[in-house]
Amino acid sequence: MWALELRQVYKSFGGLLALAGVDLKVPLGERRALVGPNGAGKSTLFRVAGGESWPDRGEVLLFGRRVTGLPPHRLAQMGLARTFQVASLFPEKDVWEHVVLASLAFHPLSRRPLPRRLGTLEDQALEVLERVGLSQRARTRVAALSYGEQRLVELAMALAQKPRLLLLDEPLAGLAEEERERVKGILQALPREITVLLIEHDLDFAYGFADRVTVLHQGQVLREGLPEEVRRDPQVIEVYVGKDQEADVAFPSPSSPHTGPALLEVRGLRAGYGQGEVLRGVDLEVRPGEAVGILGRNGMGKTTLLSALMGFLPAQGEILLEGKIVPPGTLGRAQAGLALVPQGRQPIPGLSVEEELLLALRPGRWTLETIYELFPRLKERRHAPSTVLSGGEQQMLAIARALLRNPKLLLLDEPTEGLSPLLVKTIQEVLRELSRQGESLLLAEQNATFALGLVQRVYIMEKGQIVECTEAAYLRREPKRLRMWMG
Amino acid sequence: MRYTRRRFLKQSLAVGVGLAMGVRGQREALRIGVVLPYSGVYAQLGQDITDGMLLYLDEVKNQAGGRPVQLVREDETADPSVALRKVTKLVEQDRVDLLTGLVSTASAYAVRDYVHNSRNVLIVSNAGGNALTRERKSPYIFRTSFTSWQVSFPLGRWMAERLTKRVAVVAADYAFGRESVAAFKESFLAAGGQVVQETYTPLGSTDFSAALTRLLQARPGAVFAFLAGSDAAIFLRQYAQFGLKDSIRLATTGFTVEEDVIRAVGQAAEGAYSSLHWAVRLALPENQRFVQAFRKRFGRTPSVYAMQGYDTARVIVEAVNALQGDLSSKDKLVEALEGVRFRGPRGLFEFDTKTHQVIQNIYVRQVQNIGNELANAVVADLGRVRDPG
Amino acid sequence: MSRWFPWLLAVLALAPLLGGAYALRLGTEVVAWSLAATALAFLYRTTGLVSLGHSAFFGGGAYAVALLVRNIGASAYPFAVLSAVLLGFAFSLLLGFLGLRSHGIFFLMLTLACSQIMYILVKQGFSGITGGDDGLPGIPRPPGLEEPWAYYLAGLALLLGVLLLYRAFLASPLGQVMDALRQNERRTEVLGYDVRRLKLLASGLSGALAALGGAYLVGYRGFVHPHDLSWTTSGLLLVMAVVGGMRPLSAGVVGATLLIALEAFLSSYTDLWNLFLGLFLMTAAWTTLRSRRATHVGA
Amino acid sequence: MEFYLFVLLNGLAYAALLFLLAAGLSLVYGVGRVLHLAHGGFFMLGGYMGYSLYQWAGNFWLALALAPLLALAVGLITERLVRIVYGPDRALEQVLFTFGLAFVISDLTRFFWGAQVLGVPPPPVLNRPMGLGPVVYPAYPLFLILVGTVVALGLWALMRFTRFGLEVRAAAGHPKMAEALGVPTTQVLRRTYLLGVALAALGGVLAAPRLALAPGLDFTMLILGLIVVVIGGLGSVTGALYGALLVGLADSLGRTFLPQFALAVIFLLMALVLVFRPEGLLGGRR
Repeated sequence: MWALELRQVYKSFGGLLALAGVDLKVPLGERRALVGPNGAGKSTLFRVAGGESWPDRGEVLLFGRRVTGLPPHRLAQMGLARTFQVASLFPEKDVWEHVVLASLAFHPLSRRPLPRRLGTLEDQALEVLERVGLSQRARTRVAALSYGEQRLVELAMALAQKPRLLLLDEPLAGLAEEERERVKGILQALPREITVLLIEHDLDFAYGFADRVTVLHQGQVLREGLPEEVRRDPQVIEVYVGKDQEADVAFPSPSSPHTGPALLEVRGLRAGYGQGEVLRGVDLEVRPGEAVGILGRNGMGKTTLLSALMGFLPAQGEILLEGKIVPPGTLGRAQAGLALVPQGRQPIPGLSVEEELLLALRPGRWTLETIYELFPRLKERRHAPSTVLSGGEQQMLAIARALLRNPKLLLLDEPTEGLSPLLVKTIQEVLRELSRQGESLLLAEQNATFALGLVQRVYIMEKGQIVECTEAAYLRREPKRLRMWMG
Repeated sequence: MRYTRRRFLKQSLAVGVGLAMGVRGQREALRIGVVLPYSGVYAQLGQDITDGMLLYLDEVKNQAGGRPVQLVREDETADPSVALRKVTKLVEQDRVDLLTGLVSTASAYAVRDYVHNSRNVLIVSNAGGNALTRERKSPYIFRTSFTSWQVSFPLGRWMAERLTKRVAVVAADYAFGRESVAAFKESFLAAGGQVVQETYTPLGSTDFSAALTRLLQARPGAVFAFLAGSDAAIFLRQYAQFGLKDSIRLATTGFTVEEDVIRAVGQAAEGAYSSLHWAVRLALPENQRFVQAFRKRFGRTPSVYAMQGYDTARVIVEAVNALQGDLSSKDKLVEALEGVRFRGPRGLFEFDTKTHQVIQNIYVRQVQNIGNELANAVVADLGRVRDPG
Repeated sequence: MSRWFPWLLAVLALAPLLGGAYALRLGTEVVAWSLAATALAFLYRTTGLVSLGHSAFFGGGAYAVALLVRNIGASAYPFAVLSAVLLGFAFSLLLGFLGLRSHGIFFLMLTLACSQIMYILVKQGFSGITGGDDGLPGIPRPPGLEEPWAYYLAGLALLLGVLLLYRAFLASPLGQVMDALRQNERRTEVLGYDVRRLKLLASGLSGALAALGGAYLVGYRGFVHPHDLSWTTSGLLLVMAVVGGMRPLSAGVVGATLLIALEAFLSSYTDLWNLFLGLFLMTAAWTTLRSRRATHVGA
Repeated sequence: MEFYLFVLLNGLAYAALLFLLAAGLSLVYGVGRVLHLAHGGFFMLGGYMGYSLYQWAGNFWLALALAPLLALAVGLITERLVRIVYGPDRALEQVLFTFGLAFVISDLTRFFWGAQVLGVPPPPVLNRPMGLGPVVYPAYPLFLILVGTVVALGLWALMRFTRFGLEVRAAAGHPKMAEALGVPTTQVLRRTYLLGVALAALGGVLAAPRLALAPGLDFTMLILGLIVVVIGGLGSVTGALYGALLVGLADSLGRTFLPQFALAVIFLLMALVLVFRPEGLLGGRR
């Protein structure tokens, strides 16, 4: 009997097909890891398995019973518990109340309208908090916790539900080193009766923890098997890290060593969501005409860094563009010459392709014509609403409209996310062309090979800090060194 | 607006005078509690009635039975429960000697029980619901305005005899409207008339084209309409726009084509017949004097509501004069009020001792262009009308 | 703030007893409106839903009691009040069911629509039964509570009881769950709570409490009028709850006292009292924003 | 047969007025997530200003042109006030603030123009019934339908083909990304607010000859405006247009066949739409 079974599940949002016929069977008591690059459909699969969104086609079975279309609380009653990638908690409640709420769900007391000391439940809650190491924070309001501590509350709530099937959505992301070790310990110590389905980008832990591993790519199961086999499978590596390009392709030798005053200088940048501190003092710089890469595994703060640069979230620290302090808001920075190609492409609902381009257009080198030459596909699709474009087309649109800003510095956040290898190739050629024409680029990317074929200098990011700054050429020569960081 | 500030000053002056008199050991001021709508949809009626009262009080130098008169004003608002609360405040906190006012019938019904049980004298200066004179009358409640029956009943017979036997009815769907239509039909059908179509429109409608379209279909000899305030203005204007003004004669009660509505719609009201207990051009000496005095004092033509305020003040002053200002006994005050009889702007004014409702003449008027000014000219006097009670 | 607050309430509550009939009447009206405003605040506190249609239950409860008592007689008061509360519960449950999928401004407009349909039906639909827009006068006082001060004290006790029950409910497990529901509906459902059933329960209780307020209102006033069902009554109830802060236990009571006192005081001194009421609402919104920004907690 | 033509024309004339009122209401919500409950006040203000201009100039067309500009001046002041409540998840404060502002405008209007019922006669050329084939129908409502269509097309073109329209739709669609592409969203919100105020005032002036100007008109129109935008879907001009047409026709049908319950018909329509489409006809598409 399977704990969780997905049969030919399809799910699409607007133009994007997130799940394209997924089959998944997780036997009782098994620990299954679900891995794959960003945008592969992992979170969508979790939402479908958890009953939060219903599949367009296909069936979901929980402990052998058909549950497609049932509301989430019915699934929870059958023993399913889950944590969320972005902590989803009750801002006005204390930590211990969260855990009590979790264990109260199926307790007869939950329907009691008169006050009652929940003695036993409270003790159990404190015990669970002890396990996750939050006992001293039990009486504090959850809004005052750090980002990592909030993720621990998520885990504590899931454990308190005494689940038979546990869905863990990146439990280690955003945790401090010491917290990561504690969570790893807890997960390892979970009783074997609990079936676990885990999404985690820390592949070392994922492969170590799981009995079997399923690799998801572009909404389909690419490979499934024992961790060791899957890890060495060349197909998986290529999807993750990019094909090991031999040194055959002549890399564009940088035209001239980039000297002179820095275009962009960042000193001691700290930022995060709410109390949680994701960026812990980042220093970097980009010289005019240079293409710089920021590499690092997922969840290390690459997107937070670019969002902070663009002013999407409050941040402390100094950001200088051409020696001048950038204005605080997003609008000011956009006018000062920063342009962002955001993660997930973010098309603007209600506008057509050409309208988005016209909206962004600022006088300068790039004009509508030159953009259409660079992206002929966009010219064909220019009257289509931007939200119904395919993933690749939306990516081109995001780059095109950023270029039409004629920015001083182009920020790109994981432009290859969820794209087919062929599309990744075309995007790389386009970006190389831009770099050759002297555009300054700051590229945050998980696909190291893609980035290395493009940038001159590389920063490696690990848990919200820059840990390494080297020449891209050096990393190209030393794939071992690269893998050490990228895992 | 000028009036508010001036009236406010005027008001405080009256209080000042009243207090001053009080201080010098003279008789204590006669305090009259006035509950009228000073905000919301009926604010204009409240103001007209108050101006009418102030005009008469000026004429008697603010004296009644040797005592200075003091008006204590409260806002009735559109909510009957607020009206009841204000009446309680006036009686228990401001210790007024008697009450007057009330524009909306619902508010009158709301305060009726309290006023009756606490034996306070109330002189209603507008609310026209029939019940206040019939099943829910009270010895302590008088009315100087009208009952919906009084205004509409005589018109029915007159229309059947003089205009047409085939009539279509359009009325606002609220108690006042329905009572007026019932009274109209009572006499109209009795005189051999036939009602070919009845349409009730919600109070506060902003568009009558549908009702007018149905009228075009029914092809009546004439239309009897009962609407008030902004509904009347919209209806008349659309009645003209639909070309009905020239093809089908319109008859209403006076409220639908009062001077303020004529000012708002102008030509659209021309030719409309209406029945009411007063008209601006009523050729009575008392009326001419009243209209001139009001125009001089307030710079605008008085409305029927202003006339009702004027008469109400006179009723109070004459009753208090009859008692030489001694209001200690409620029953004596009721008797004095029953005895009030005078020739006012509307003609002979007297109370029906059984129902404490005014007995008055009802006139048929028509909006005519006299000396390039549109106004209601009297075309017939339907004689003394007494509410059956 | 909370230490001396109960004492202030006690003084305020007993003041009308010394103030004579008008103050008593004002106080009784404050109690009735407080009950209904607390009901509206309760719905927000437990589900996050904001209603612009609570006049349907407030006025509906008043009409139910009025019709029953007028026809059966004053002795039927207990039965009338009980059935009013049950009707309030049932109608609000139905409205809650209809609005299960809607949120924010759309739920607000759904409640407005339902209450206005009821308003028009009472005003014009069944004027034979409901007295149309003249209202229903002549409603006797409940036996034993004819004296204004007795009626006011009974109301005060009722209000106090309701607030204590509300406080106990908030401290109860079920109350905690519903408070969580307001803060994060999705998370509450994923934890295993049937969110739909909780929202229906909250709607029902809120409707019942508002109907109770209506029943208490009509008991002393002696008449009921379609204005009690109009959208302006719903608007006033909502403004009372919001001015009271929506979330705290005393939101309804504070809001009702402030608004009724303001309206009673202002309208005796100026015709433009709505202008000052409007300015008061604007400043109230501005200060709540400023205080919220000061204590804004991330997350 | 022409009876149904009348019902249709009455409905369309009413829809034209509702559209002018609702367009601004919907756009301001779309761009700034602000529910402007004082919008009915500007409709009434436009009517009263039209009345005074007509009294002063004696010419309806002049009044029609100038009133929206006058209302715009008032709009500049109130926009500065409403700016306090701009921003996300402030629904309660917005309701309180704009509801208060509506009271202030309503009383100030009564203070300056008094409480009488005021009217503006339709311009002479339109003040007579028109022959429509075999049938006679008043000219003014036809003029209203014409103006309504012209304004609807104008707004559609403004949204589709101008820079301003593009920025409005971008700010409504994805405010954060729009700002990253250089769209000054607060500026856009200000201009949308003023456009909404001018449209509402224009609606008020056009309505004056058809309806009567009296205290209470603002809140009556506010309720109708909210119904239109909620039925049509908040946030876009097309939403306001669909809503206005639906409510206008439903109202006309209601008045013809169920005269007493015309308003109830509209509320029933809105309740049904909200039960089956909780985000209005056009759904959440802002």
